[in-house]
Amino acid sequence: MSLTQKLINDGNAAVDEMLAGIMAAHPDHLWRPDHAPRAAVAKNGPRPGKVAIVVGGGSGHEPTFLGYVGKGLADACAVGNVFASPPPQPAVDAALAANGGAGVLFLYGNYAGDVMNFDMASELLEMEGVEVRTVLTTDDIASAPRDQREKRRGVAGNVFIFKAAGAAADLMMPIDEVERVARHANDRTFTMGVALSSCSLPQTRRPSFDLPMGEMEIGMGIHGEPGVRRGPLRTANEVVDEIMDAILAEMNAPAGDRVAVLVNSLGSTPLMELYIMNARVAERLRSAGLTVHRTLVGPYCTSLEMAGASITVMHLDDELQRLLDHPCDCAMFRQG
Amino acid sequence: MSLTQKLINDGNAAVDEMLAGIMAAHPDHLWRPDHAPRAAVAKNGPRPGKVAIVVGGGSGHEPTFLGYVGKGLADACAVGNVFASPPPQPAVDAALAANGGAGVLFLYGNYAGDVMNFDMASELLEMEGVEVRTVLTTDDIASAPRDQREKRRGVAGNVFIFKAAGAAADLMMPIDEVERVARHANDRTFTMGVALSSCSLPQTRRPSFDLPMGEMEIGMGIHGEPGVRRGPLRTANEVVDEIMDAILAEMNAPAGDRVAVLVNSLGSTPLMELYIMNARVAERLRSAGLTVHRTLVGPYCTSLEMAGASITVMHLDDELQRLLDHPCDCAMFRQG
Amino acid sequence: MDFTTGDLKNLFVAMAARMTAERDKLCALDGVIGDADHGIAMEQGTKAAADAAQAADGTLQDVFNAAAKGFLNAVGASSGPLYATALLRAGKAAGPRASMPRDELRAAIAAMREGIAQRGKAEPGQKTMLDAWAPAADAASAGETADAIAAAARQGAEATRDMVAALGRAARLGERSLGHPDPGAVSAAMLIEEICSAMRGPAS
Amino acid sequence: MDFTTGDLKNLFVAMAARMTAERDKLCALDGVIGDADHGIAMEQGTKAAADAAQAADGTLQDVFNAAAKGFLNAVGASSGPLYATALLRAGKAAGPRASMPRDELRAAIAAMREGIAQRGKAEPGQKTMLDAWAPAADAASAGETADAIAAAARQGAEATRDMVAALGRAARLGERSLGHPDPGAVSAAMLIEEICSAMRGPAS
Ligand SMILES: Nc1ncnc2c1ncn2[C@@H]1O[C@H](COP(=O)(O)OP(=O)(O)O)[C@@H](O)[C@H]1O
Ligand SMILES: Nc1ncnc2c1ncn2[C@@H]1O[C@H](COP(=O)(O)OP(=O)(O)O)[C@@H](O)[C@H]1O
Ligand SMILES: [Mg+2]
Ligand SMILES: [Mg+2]
Ligand SMILES: [Mg+2]
Ligand SMILES: [Mg+2]
Repeated sequence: MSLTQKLINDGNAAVDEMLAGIMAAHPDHLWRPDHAPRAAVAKNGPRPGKVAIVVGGGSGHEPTFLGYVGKGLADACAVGNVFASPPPQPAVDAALAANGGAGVLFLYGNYAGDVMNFDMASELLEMEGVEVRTVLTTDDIASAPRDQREKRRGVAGNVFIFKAAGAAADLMMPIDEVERVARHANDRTFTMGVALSSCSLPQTRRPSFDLPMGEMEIGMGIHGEPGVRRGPLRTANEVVDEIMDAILAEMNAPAGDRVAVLVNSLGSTPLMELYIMNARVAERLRSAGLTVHRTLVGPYCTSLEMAGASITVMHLDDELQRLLDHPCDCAMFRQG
Repeated sequence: MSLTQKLINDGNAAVDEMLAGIMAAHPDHLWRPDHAPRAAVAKNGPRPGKVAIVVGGGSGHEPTFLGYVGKGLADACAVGNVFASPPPQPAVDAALAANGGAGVLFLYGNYAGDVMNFDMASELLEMEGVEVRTVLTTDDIASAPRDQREKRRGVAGNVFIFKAAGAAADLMMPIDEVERVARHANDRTFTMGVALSSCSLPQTRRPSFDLPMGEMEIGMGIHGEPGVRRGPLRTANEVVDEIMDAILAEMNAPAGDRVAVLVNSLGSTPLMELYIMNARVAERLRSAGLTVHRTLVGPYCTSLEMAGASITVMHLDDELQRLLDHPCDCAMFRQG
Repeated sequence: MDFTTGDLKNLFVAMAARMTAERDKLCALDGVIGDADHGIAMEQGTKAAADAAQAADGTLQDVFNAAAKGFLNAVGASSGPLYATALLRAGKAAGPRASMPRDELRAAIAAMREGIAQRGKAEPGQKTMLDAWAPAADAASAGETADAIAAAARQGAEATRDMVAALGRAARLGERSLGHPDPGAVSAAMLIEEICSAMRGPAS
Repeated sequence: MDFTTGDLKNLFVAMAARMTAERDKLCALDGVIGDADHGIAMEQGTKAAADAAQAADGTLQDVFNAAAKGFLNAVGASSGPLYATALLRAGKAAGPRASMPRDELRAAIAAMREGIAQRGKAEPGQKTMLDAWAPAADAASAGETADAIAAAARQGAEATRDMVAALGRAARLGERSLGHPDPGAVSAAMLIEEICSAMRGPAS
């Protein structure tokens, strides 16, 4: 079988070369501490008295996580290998570089590997006298039943959750408050996705899984992990309806409430398809009596070149709405 | 042969459904005149005394063209079918909606179909007493020899050229000046791309062309038109070197000059690969003695789900640099 | 039996049916040297032309004009302005009449060729649809039979295989365009076949 | 003949060679119920462990510690903390000695199992690498032969086929994880084979 088509040099060097290219492109937004090539820190943002938001995870989800480092959002990021949690050291380096003396919030998706590595980083930081809190994102409603929310994965909802927590920290809220906001944002954020093709790792350049033409994987994660079930590929409206049925049931929002929406590409699904989906998402929310306060559409949280999409809905309240509206200026995301 | 995997409803309705989804997502940025569903106009931007920048072309290149409509950039856009120039009417509608009495600049890529349709629109507008100028973008250096620059295609360089002209208009320059800026920006913008896979139209859902694994198409357009030649797929650095050799030779910039760079995905090539390419682009520019003033990396001008990438370099002078730095606020692109 | 506005409306319906049937073939031809959408443009354009013609009242010219506008607005692309201009010219040739002798469809073919050449700033030999329309128009103007006109169009389309494109998307391909017929010329020959079939009179 | 720091360094080299050879197979297994990268993690981790071990001076414990740190920093992921903790525990078991009786590799296996169970908060039966390490450690603690320990590990890995995953990525699959072996258990059995082979003494 031939290798998948990629513009890379050496699969093992892909993450480090990507980082070099990111630093070359965004010198006004990002820097890396000496001797910590896998930690990226916001040029603007971290400051004395401010809680440091440190995000991170495996590579291959760009612009998540690096792209959300910047003023008003995350302060620093620990970068792992492709689909692999970073080891503790970059998380420690990122936290120390961003630390403003008001505590550090580790905020990342709920995966076994990330939890083990970030927990080790927390222990190391606490040994250095840095106060560390951890909030895991668990927005993927397809990844565990409702009564086991804490077992769910964190996926594209990261964008809204990071945004809310980042704004809270930028507003100089104390660590207790920032942690509360992050948990609250996570509690009110719901995502579900479908995959239409596999991705392939740069090291192997083989499809991570087989997905025959004409089929889709429902409840797909963002690492090529299988979803809940496989079924025939259906129309955009049918797919949106299945996802929105699930999200609306979970969210259980009374008519009149406001939401934020993210229609996200898993990689190779183009904007045309995402906007076709969004037309239906908007229709479904309207008929549920909900007001869309903000819509993001595009590749915000990806799985390399996987085809597919996810829909995220954040159930807003006044606080979350204000935090989402707060300006931010990151290498790959700007607002306000 | 089975159909390509797409999240759509009906191929023939794809463009109109996409537009519905765009309008639902970006009500603060875009509106459509009644009875002109294929014309999108900036909510903020067009105003009395300001030259109206009207861009347009086929669909399937999102965020080009619609995404660049907004304050500080284009004022309106005419939307065609997939890979098909819009007919004259939406261009007329877009121009009339954006017209501030200071003239209209039609600014679009050089394709036979677009030229015929926009020229018909110009005639119709002139009959209504609206002054119309036209500037064609011709940045694709692979599409004709250097001495036939006027025959070249307009591709991802559109982003920089639209940006410069849009800023000039936003600064209330008169139509002669805006036209001059657009031509000047086009003259100094150079793009070349490669494709690693075909795309497929929503109506047929068949690959537009065959590209065997292990090969790439060099000098690819943004509609699936074949490039200059086909060759074995090479490493990112080799591909970048071939493109940069061609661009640097054309651009012929003395050491010490400044440039803007766009490393663009044709659709399914993910950020990881683009940033790996950018690491090499930055290296090549540095060793040519050139300073990178600004770098954009991402899917800025696409061909549906085609895999591949293009590199655009704009050779800056003080004026172009100032215009690129000018703020803009569009549905799919923000700056400043 | 004269060629009436009703016959003209039927001709557009026949063209639309033909383009629907040939859509994927035309897209595949366009995929080789263009952007793979020519079949879609022709299907949508002829369908819109047929619908607009159907809804039109008035003379042959009115019906041609309505069809032109329908084609143009549905399609854009290259085919839109080219065929819209062609149909406007054909309408002018047919004039404000309720019907005309079937023979005068020859003049319509010649007028269409003129419209395309003018709108596209095209000449024969540049590997475009004109390479089917021009020989067909020459045969029509020379008073040849419907069969001969259709054959001239088909041969013209076939001959584009050996041309290097000088206009349109394929012009960027240079020598790589050799060996493949021009999709616009192939669809043109099909449309001309439909016109020639109308020229022969209604199937009895 | 005792097991020296040199032997330990060789063991890490052997593990790295084994993981390089098995990389694609392990990735394919991980692709079915995980994210297809387990072979990469194990290849990179064992290579970094071997390199760090090679560069380390000092006792068995020092070499184990260096390997642990090398593995962890190269990999992260799930395997990184699990094997780093396992290797630190093995180092503690081996202690600050220049060498030890080869038999004491049994204690190292038992220590590694403890480290993994503790770091992963794992129990046998949850379809993880522990399902290879636990039976191997039990066999080792019971004083069984190298062959028997390796066989226990392989059987443990094979038995994960019939388990529903309760930890790690595959836990989200529920019943869909049935019928496929856990990649971490499969690679664990391979590493245990390499340890058992070192336990038998150098090939003469
Ligand atoms: N300037 C021109 N004059 C005449 N015919 C042209 C010209 N440019 C393009 N064509 C014709 O148009 C055809 C392509 O039509 P179509 O695929 O519908 O449009 P597009 O090229 O915009 O995708 C070509 O095959 C060619 O026959
Ligand atoms: N909590 C845990 N305890 C023990 N082993 C685990 C745990 N979580 C995951 N594993 C093991 O890790 C393996 C996956 O490793 P790897 O693919 O390298 O990491 P990741 O899942 O982060 O991609 C699984 O097959 C399983 O054996
Ligand atoms: Mg992984
Ligand atoms: Mg086209
Ligand atoms: Mg075409
Ligand atoms: Mg894995």
